[in-house]
Amino acid sequence: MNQPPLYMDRPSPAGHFGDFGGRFVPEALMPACLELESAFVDAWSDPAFLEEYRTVLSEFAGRPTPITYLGRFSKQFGVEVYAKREDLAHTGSHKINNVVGQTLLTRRMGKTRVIAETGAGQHGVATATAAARLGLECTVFMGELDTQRQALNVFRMELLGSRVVAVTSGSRTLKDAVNEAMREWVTCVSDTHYCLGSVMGPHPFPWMVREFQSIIGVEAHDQLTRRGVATPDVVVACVGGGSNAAGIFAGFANTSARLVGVEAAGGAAVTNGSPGVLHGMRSMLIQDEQGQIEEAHSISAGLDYPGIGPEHAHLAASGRAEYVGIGDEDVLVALQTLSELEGIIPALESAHAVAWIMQEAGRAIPRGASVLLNLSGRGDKDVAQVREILRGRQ
Amino acid sequence: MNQPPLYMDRPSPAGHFGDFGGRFVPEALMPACLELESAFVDAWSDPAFLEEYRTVLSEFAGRPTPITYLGRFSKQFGVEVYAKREDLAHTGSHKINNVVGQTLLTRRMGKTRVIAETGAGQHGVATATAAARLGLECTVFMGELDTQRQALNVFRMELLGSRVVAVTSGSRTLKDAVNEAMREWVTCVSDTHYCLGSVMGPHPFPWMVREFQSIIGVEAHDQLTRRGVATPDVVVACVGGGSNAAGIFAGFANTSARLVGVEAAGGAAVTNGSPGVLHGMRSMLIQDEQGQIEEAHSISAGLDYPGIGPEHAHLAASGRAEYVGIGDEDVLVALQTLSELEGIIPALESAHAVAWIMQEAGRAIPRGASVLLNLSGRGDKDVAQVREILRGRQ
Amino acid sequence: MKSLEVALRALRESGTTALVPYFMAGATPDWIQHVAAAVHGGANAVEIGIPFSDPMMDGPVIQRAAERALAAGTTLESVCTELSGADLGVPLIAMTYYNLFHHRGLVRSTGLLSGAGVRGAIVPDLTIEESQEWREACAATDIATIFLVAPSTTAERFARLAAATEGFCYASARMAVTGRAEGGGDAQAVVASVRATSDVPTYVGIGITTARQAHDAARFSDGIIVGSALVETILNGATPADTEEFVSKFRHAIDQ
Amino acid sequence: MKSLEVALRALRESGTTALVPYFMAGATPDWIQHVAAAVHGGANAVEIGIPFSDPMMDGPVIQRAAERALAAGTTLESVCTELSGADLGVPLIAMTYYNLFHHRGLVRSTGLLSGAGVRGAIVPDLTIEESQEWREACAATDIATIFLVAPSTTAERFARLAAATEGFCYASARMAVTGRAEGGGDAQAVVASVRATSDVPTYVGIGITTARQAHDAARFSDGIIVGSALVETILNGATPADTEEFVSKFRHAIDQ
Ligand SMILES: Cc1ncc(COP(=O)(O)O)c(C=O)c1O
Ligand SMILES: Cc1ncc(COP(=O)(O)O)c(C=O)c1O
Repeated sequence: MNQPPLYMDRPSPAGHFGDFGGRFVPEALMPACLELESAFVDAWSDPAFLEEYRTVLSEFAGRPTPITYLGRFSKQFGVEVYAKREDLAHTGSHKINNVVGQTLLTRRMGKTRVIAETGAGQHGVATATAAARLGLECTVFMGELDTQRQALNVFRMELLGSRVVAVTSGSRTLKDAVNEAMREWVTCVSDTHYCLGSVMGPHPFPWMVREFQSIIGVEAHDQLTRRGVATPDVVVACVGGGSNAAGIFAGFANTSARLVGVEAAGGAAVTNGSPGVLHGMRSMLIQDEQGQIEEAHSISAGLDYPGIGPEHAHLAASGRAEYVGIGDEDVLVALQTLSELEGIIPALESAHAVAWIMQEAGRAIPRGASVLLNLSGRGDKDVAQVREILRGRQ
Repeated sequence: MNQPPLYMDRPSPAGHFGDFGGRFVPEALMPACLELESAFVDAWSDPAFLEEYRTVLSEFAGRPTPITYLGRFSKQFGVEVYAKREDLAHTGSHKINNVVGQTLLTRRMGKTRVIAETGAGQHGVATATAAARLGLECTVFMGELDTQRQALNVFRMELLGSRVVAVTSGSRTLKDAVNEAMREWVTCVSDTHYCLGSVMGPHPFPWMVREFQSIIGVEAHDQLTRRGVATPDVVVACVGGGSNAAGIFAGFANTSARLVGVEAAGGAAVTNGSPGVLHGMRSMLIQDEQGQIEEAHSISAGLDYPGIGPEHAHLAASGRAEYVGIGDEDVLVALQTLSELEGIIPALESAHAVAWIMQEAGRAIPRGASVLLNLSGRGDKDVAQVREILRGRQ
Repeated sequence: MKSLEVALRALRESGTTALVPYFMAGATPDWIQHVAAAVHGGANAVEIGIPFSDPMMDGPVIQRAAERALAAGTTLESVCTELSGADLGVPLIAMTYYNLFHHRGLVRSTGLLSGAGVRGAIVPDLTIEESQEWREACAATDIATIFLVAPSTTAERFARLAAATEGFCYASARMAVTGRAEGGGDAQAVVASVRATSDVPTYVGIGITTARQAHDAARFSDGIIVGSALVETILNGATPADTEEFVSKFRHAIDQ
Repeated sequence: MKSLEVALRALRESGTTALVPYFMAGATPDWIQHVAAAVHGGANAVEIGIPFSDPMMDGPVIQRAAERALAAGTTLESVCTELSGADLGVPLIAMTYYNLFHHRGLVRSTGLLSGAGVRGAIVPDLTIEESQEWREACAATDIATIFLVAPSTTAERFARLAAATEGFCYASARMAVTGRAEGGGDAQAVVASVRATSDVPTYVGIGITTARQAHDAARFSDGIIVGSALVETILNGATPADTEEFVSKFRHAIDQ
C-alpha cells in the first residue's frame, strides 16, 4: 500500500521539510516563534480569519488576479503559455498576499507594530501598505546601498507612514537587512511582529508564508480548469526566497505538472549552493569554503538573496521540483520580448521565468506543451534601471 | 406624460450632447470620423465584439477592479467612502479600458496602426500596451516638454514597441500633442486609427470613449448593490478630459446619486472656462478674451488639459452633475492622507477627488453619507515628483 | 451670389487662373505691405490668416507664423482694423479656426470681417454639418463661406460641399496639413470630383510649394493657393519686394 | 560533567564571581595578546568569538569586529591554530554561529575546537530543539554546550535549557543583541528563573558595559560576561596593557 508522497503539506512539528527548515534563532526569539506558530495554526483554521483574509485580498488587493493567455508569445515560441498576473495585485506583485495575511495575524495576536526587511523595496512597500490599512506602526529595514539604489521606494514607504531604517552593516543589502530586522525583533517581540517577506526564516515562517501565497496556485488551478487546461505540463516561477514559486507550486504540487523554479544565475542557491544555516533556517545557501555567506548578484534586486526557502531545498532534494539559473543578459531580452509581444512589462524577477521559457521552448519544454508562468510582479519599478543599462550600450 | 430626461444616453446623430459636442474637424478627417462611428455602432451591438472586449478586459486588464471600503479614512472624515480601484487595472489606471476597446475596433476596421496623444504618458503607455498585444504599429505624440518631464514613460512606450514623437509646437504639452496627432491622422486615415485618450474630440469619440469606460460605473453599481449600498449619495471623480468620470457617472446617471467632477483649479474648464471649439468638439474651454486657448496648470499632468469632454459640459449645463476645482496644495495633502490611512497611494489626478471629499465631508457631503470615489489611477508614476516637491520644502 | 464668387467666376470667364497667396496677419510688422506687394506681383485674391493658438490644420511653418503673430499681440480686431485701413484692390479672404468667431459671437465676428472688407472665410475646422449658424450669420453679409474638399472626401460629400461652398471650392491637393509637399497629390482627381457635381470655381491648395507645381495644377483647376512656401520666406526675412518677386514668379508659371 | 562545568562550579564554590571577557578572534593582529592580558587582569574564562558573515545576535561593535577579522582572513581553522599555540591558563569558550560548524561537519568542527583546547561553545542561533546532532558530536569531546536564556524565555523552557546547558547558563540581561546597554535589564529575574529549576552556574551577559553594572549583576549571579564594551576599546586601538587594565577594573568592581 505505497502512498505516493504528499508534497507541500504541513512541515514536521519542528518545522522541517525533509532535511531543511527548522528554527535557528536566538533563544530570545523562540517564544515569539512559538507564539506565532500557534497563532497561525489557530487563525488558519478559523473560518472568520480565513474569510477576512480572503475578503481583504479581494476587496483591497485585487484578487483573483487573472490568467492571461500569451497569444503572440506562445505563437512565437511554439508553446502555450498562460501567465498568472500577480503584477496586477495591489503594490505590483504577489508580495501583498503574504503581508495581508501577516498583518491580520499581527492584529489578532494583539500586537500593534510590524517590522520588515526589504531588498529592492517591494516587500517593504507591501508591508507598509498593509500596515497603513490596519493602522499598525511599521518600521522597514533596508540595506543602506539599497536605500540609495531604490530611493523612490523609500519615499513610498514613508508616504505610507512607515519608518525606513538604513542598515549599514555587512554588505548593506538584503541579507543584512534580515539580520538587522531579527536583531530589532529581539528587542521588541512583545508588541511587534516580524513580517518576513518570503518563505524563509525560522518555522513557522516558511510554511506560513507559503500558505498565505498558496492562493496564487489555488486560483490558477481553478482558472485553468475552467479553461480546460487543468494541469499544465510545466509550472514555472522565479525564485528569490521562493514565495511566489511556493505559492503557485502549491496549487500543482500533487499533480503531474513539472515544477520549475528559476533562480538568478548569480544567486542560484540550489544550483551553486550547499546546505547551511542562516536567518533561522537550514536550507541551501551560497557560501564560501569557510561557510561565510556570500553575496548574491543579480540584475534583479528581488532575487539578490544568497539562500532559498527550506521547502524549495526539500523539493529540489526530493526531485519534485527543478531549479535552474538564468543570467542577466537573457533576463533583459526576456523583459523586452514580453513587453513587445504582449504589452506586459514584467518585473526583472519575473523575467527570469520568461527567459527560461524562451530558452527551453522546443527543448526541455516540448513544442505545444502548456506552461503556466507566474508573472510575480510588474516591471514599472525596474524601467529606470533597464533604461540606464540599455542606454549605456548604445 | 412627462418623461424625466435620460442622462448619458446616445448623443444626437451629429454627436451633440445638448449644446456641446459635434464635429469640428478638417474635411479630410470627416470620412474617418463617419467610418469610425459606423464601425463603433456596429461593433457595440455585436455580441461577439462585446464578448471579446469584456474577455480582454477581464483576462488581460484585470477587470473587474474591486471596490475597497476605506475604513480608516471614512472614520476620520465621518463619511462612508468606497473606492473604485482603477489603480489596479493593467498599466495603472482606467485608461486601459478605452484602449482595449479602441484597438479591438482598429483591428475590426482592418487598420494596422494606431496613433495617440499623451500628456504624462498614461494614455500613451496604455495605447502602446494594447497595441503590442494585438501587434498593431503604434506612434504616440507627446509634447516635447512632457517627454522630458516623463522620460521614463517614453522609455516604457518604447519598450512596448511604440514610437514616441516629441511635439515641438505651441506649449509643447498635451494640447499640442492632440493637435499634432490630428495633423498626423489627416495624412494616414486609410490605415491608421487615432486612439483618442479621453471623452473628447469629434463625434463619435466622446460617446465611444464613454461607452468603453462605462464598465467602471456598471461594475461599481453592481458591486455596491451586492454590498447593500446600491445608490451612493455621492459619486465623485477627477476630470481632465473626463473619461474616468464619464465612466463611473454612466453607472449612476439615472439614479439619485449626486455626481461631482473635480477639476484641477488651474485647469477648471467648467468653473473658469467658457464655451468654445477645440480639438474637434464644442465644449467648455479655458481661453483668453481673444478666444485663444490657454494652458492648463496643475500638479497632475493628466489634468493639464484646457478643455473638458462635451458630455460633461452638457451635464454641467443641465445641472445633472457639478464640477468643482481643487488646488495643488490640497491635492498633495490628500495624496499623503490616503496613503497613510489606507495604504493606497493615489495618482495625483485621483487625489483631486480625494481632496474634495476631505474638504466637503460634513459640509457639502452630509455626515454619514455614502460616497463612491473613482480612484482612477495609482500614484507610482507620481512619487518622484511628489518627493521633489516635498523635499524642496524641508 | 456673394460678390466674391461673382468676381472669381468673372476671372475664370476671362481665362485667368487665379493666384491666391496666403499671409499670416501680424507675423511680421510689415505683413500688410507684403500683401500689397503680392497684389502687385499678380495675386487675384489674398488669404489672410488670423492667428489661432491651436492651428490643427497647419504645418510647422504656419504654426510658427501664428506663434509670432500672437506673441506680437495680433487679434482678430487688430487684423480687421489694419485691413480696413488698407486698400488692396483684390478680394480678401479670412482664414482661421472656428473658435475665434465662436468666442466673439458669430454676428459680431462677421460684422468685424465685413467692416474690414473681407469677402470670404475659410474655416478649416468648421464642417458643413456644424456650419448652419455660421452661414446664417454670413447670410446677412457679403462674406462667402469657402469649404474644403480632400482626397478622402466621398462622392456624396463632394456634392454637398460643392453645392454649399461660396466663392470657390478649396481642393486639398493631398492628405496633409499645410506645408507638406512630399509625395504625389491627388489634386486632379479631387478637382474632377468637384467638377462632376458643380461648376463652382475650384482652387487647388495645400501642397503647392513650387512654381512648377502651380503651373501643373493650373492646367486642371481654376486657381492656385500658395501658403507655407511664401510664409516661410517672410519668416526668414523676405522684404515686400521679395514677396512681389515670389508671387510674380508663380504668376508667370501659372500663365505660361 | 564536562571539565568546564567542573571548573566553573569549583570557582563558585571558592566564592569567586566569574569574569568572562569576550574577544573577537582576528579583529586585530594582536588579539591573542589581549586575551592573555585579560587573564592577567583577572578573567576566569574567555569567550573567543569566531567571525561569521551574518552575526544575527550581535550589535554594531561586534559586527564591526567580525568584519575586520574576516577581512584579515580569519577562519575557524586559523583561530584554532593560534589558540592551540597559546597557553592561556583559563577555560576557552568559543562563540560563533552555527553555520560555521554545520558547513564543516560537526565532528570535524568539534575536533578542531578540542584540538585548540576549547572547552565550551556558545552558538546563539542553535536552539535546543535543533541541537541534538551538535550535542551528540560534542559528547565524544570535552566541549560543553552553553545555552542562553532570555527575559522572554518561558518557565517550561527555563527548565529545559537549564537542564541541557553545560558549564554555565548564559542569562541575557535584556531583550537585545550584544552591545546595547540602554534601559533597565531583567537580569535578576532571568537568573532567578534559572535558579528555580537548576543549580547550574548562571552568568549574566548582554548589556553589561560598565564596571558598575558588573558589580550590580555580581550580587545575584555567578559570573559576568563583558563583550562589546571591551571589543570597542580594542577596535579603537587599545593595547593589551589597556585591556588588562579594563579587565582588572571589572574584576575589582565585581569583587568589591
Ligand atoms: C516581483 C518579484 N518577484 C519575485 C521576488 C522574489 O521573491 P520570492 O522568491 O519570495 O517570490 C520579488 C522580491 O522582491 C519580487 O519583487
Ligand atoms: C490616473 C488618471 N486619472 C485621470 C486622468 C484624467 O483623464 P480623464 O479625465 O479622461 O479620466 C488621467 C490622465 O492621464 C490619469 O492618468
